[in-house]
Amino acid sequence: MKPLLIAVIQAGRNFRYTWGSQIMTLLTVSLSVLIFSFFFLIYTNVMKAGVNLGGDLRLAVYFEEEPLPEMITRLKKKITDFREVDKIIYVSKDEAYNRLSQHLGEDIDVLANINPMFLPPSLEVYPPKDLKNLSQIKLFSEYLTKLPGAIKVQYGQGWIKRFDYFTKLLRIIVILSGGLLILTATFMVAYTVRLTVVARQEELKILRLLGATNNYILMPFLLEGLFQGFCGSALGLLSLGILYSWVKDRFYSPSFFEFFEFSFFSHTIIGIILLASIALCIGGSVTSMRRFLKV
Amino acid sequence: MKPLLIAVIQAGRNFRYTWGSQIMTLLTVSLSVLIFSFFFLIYTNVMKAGVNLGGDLRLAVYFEEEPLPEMITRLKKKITDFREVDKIIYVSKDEAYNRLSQHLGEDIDVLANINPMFLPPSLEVYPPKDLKNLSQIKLFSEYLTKLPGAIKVQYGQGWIKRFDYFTKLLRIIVILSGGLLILTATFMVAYTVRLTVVARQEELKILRLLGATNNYILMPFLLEGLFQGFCGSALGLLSLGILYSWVKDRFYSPSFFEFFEFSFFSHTIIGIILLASIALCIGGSVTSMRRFLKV
Amino acid sequence: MSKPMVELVSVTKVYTANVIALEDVSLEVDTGEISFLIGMSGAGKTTLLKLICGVESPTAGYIGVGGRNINQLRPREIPGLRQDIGMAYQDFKLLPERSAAQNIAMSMEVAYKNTSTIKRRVKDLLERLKLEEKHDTPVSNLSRGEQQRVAIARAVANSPSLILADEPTGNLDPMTTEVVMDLLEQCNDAGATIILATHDEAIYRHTKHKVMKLHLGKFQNCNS
Amino acid sequence: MSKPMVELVSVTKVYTANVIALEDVSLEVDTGEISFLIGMSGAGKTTLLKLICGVESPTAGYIGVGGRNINQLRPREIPGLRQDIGMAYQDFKLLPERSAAQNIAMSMEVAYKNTSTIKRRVKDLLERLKLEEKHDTPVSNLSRGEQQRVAIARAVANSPSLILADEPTGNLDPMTTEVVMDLLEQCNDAGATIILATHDEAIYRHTKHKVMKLHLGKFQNCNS
Ligand SMILES: Nc1ncnc2c1ncn2[C@@H]1O[C@H](COP(=O)(O)OP(=O)(O)OP(=O)(O)O)[C@@H](O)[C@H]1O
Ligand SMILES: Nc1ncnc2c1ncn2[C@@H]1O[C@H](COP(=O)(O)OP(=O)(O)OP(=O)(O)O)[C@@H](O)[C@H]1O
Ligand SMILES: [Mg+2]
Ligand SMILES: [Mg+2]
Repeated sequence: MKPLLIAVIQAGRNFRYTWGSQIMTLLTVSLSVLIFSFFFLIYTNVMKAGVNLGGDLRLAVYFEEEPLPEMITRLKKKITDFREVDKIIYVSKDEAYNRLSQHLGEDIDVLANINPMFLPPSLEVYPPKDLKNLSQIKLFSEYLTKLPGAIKVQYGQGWIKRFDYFTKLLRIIVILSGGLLILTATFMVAYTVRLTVVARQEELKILRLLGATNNYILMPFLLEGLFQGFCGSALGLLSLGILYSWVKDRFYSPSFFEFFEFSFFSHTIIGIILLASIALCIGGSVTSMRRFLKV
Repeated sequence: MKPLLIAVIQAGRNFRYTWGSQIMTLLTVSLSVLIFSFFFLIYTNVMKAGVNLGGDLRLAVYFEEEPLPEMITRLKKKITDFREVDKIIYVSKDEAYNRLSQHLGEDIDVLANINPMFLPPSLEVYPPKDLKNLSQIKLFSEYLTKLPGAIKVQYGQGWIKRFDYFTKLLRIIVILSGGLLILTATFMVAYTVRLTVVARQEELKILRLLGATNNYILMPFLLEGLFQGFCGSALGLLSLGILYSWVKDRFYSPSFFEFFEFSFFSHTIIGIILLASIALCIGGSVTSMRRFLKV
Repeated sequence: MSKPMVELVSVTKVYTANVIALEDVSLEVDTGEISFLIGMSGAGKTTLLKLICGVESPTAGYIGVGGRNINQLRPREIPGLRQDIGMAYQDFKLLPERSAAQNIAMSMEVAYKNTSTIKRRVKDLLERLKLEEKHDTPVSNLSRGEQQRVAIARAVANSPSLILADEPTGNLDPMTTEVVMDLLEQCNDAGATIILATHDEAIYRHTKHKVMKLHLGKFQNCNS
Repeated sequence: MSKPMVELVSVTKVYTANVIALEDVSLEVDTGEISFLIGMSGAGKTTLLKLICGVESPTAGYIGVGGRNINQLRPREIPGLRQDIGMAYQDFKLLPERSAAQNIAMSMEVAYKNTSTIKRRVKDLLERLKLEEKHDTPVSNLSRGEQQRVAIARAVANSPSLILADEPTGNLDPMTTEVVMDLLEQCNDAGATIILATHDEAIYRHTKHKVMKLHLGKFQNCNS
């Protein structure tokens, strides 16, 4: 009879005798995978969220006088030399006035007695999506302030600062809780697997006394680890998927997801999580069993 | 000899024989309390954070023409009638011009050839700190738009909207992870306590056979639960305190805490957490032991 | 005539449909008596002893100990009954990591006996059973025969009025068997009623005491 | 003369400083022989058997089984040795939740025997030991004597060339003892060497086989 077949039979038999603790292990693995992947999902999405928020950023450089066209070209070059940007738009006094009147709409008459030339001309700089860090923005803005003829740079400093802190806070929370949770999950899986082995230590000792080879003892545990790692993490990922779509349905509003573009794991990452938890379960049992194999 | 003294001796003896699993239980309780209180702390502080952000809110109501002083008083009354506010400041055209020139500072000459009267007069409304909900702000703003003579209400809509979603997201994360974690913590404590009892089930059975009373069997477990619940949660809270002050030191910058006023638990809440975990540990062991008491 | 210490009337014990361990068994053991319970392996000896000390409950029939129906006791009365019955189990039921002394002490500790009394009694018993050197040895490190003696010591330690010894000499050589039997007889002299299940012919062959023989769950030609 | 199956030369086993279980013990058991190991409780019989099957290692001395020094085997050779030695432990070492049949099968399963062969052998052994009705009963639901027979059945199931039986009849009545002894003798006829530790005088009193007596860890006046 082939050893593998025997191992399968043995694993099946073991399951019949210890299904309670096996299901417990499976649930523990599921819960751990759920927790871990939940935070991983949030972490990756939060990191992206910062980028999206930064995408709306616009720095307006106001000038005292309308610069000459060739001056504008030079200014644009100076800016792009310092840092790559998405685009730069020149807004002349006229355009600024047009914009304001458009903005006011029906209330255009407010401007009736106003000199259309009172608004300063400006260069609107749209930084690239990856410029999301407050200190980088500050640096950029300081550079822009020093451009010849520039009198002021505006970019909603107050709000951006707040946003930056908010994002920072969110990251601290996500990282700390992630760390805490991964600690917990590892602890739980290690503990549960160890207990499963301890619960069967009597059986293992007897098998050793009867002359069982290492293979004979290890194989069923490997199969079990494979099974538990796979089913456990599949179950955990499935729960996360359900949770994810529930949250998406529940809190969905187009404007919400305009800012936070949440997305689920790619197939690759799902595969990696499955493999990692299988490896963890198998590694866990084999490590806790090592001392029995020496008897 | 007094039963209590015997129970203490017994508990001490049990500890000598099962210190491994007892320390495991203690650590589990600590970890669970740490996790739980960590999220509780974040939750309470995040709820407060929303309030502080709302505190900086200012709605500016622009008017076509400068209203007469008695009209201003009536407008103010209309506003306070609709909703309590912190303060309302009237900004006349002159003042608006002054502000702009102050704002521009040295660049005051930009305004040289501008009619100082081009800026519209406005009423600046500072809503109370508890107005932090986007829909409430919108409602308020709509009301303000309908004030006689008002042409426009401004309050940084875009940013506020974003903030609102951001806060919402943070709350979803905190609530979901909190739920997940409390589930995990409960599961862990229950599981560990059950395992401790199972590990000693042989001893309990023998004690029953020898004629031990329920009291004799229960007392040491009660003492153990007391000890583990107390030490475990104390350790958990201590770790949280250390983590808290580490984060505070590490990320401290005055402007950061201007927005997020983090604070630790009050003594009352610490007391409640301690008591709750003691009750949980004792309840847990007693529940898992019940079936042995029937033998 | 005094009331019988142990009284069984038409007791039947069915474990599972096809395992009828005892069938319509009646028996009476007087206070202060020593009785031997013999019979083939699987005849039901252990089952009978377990019924008497209330560890198993009968499928049918009456079991009285000290005149009380033990199957109608209230839950809070059971510990008292068990403290007054000393049972040496066939599989010992000792705690392997605890020392010999601690295992023996357990039966007195649950009765809230005085610590110094316990210590003295344990030491005395260990000496009598020639285990004085094993006082602090964990039971798992004792030889099987030594463990058996610890189990017997625990059964008699609390000076119960009824001692049930299930195969108390199965792992003992003839000399040690004698030591154990001496101890049990001394307990009997001190007033304890003893029921002793055994296979060891040497013990019961020439005895003056009652010998009851179980066969397939029923009594066979008891002498008396 | 054939090579001795078991050979001990000046073997000493010290558990802890003050527990010297065996002291300078030498012994030789020829292939196909039956030997009895007797001695008081605590004399070191179990220790001696455990040394022979390699469960304990000696403090000093040489132990040879089938001509090989078992304390110099490489780790991967140990399972093979153990499969070829059938030991019936004094404390049985059975798995309580598994059925009698499964417990017996274990010793053949670890040797990767054929399933149908295992089934046949288990059934045959249970019948011979009068346990055919207990085929599927969990061992924890068997009487002590029934468990003992399961332990013996497991020891002989894989047809080992060396059988070590530690007190195999301690929980058995004379009739069942005879059944067990018949089984062991059959194994012996089939070529197995047997060492049997026992207290039961009835077994070894009139035997023609070698009787070795241990006393406080040393051999005393062996007959041969
Ligand atoms: N818990 C149980 N569940 C099912 N059957 C049982 C249980 N305990 C004992 N039996 C069966 O009841 C019968 C009597 O068992 P008991 O232990 O009373 O025998 P015994 O006379 O003590 O035998 P031994 O001398 O071998 O100890 C046996 O056939 C046994 O298999
Ligand atoms: N694991 C151990 N650790 C320490 N001492 C031990 C251990 N096992 C046995 N001993 C001691 O070694 C001595 C011999 O034990 P052993 O089990 O060999 O005796 P035995 O002849 O089999 O006795 P019995 O007839 O009672 O089974 C005893 O004094 C025992 O207490
Ligand atoms: Mg019995
Ligand atoms: Mg022995």
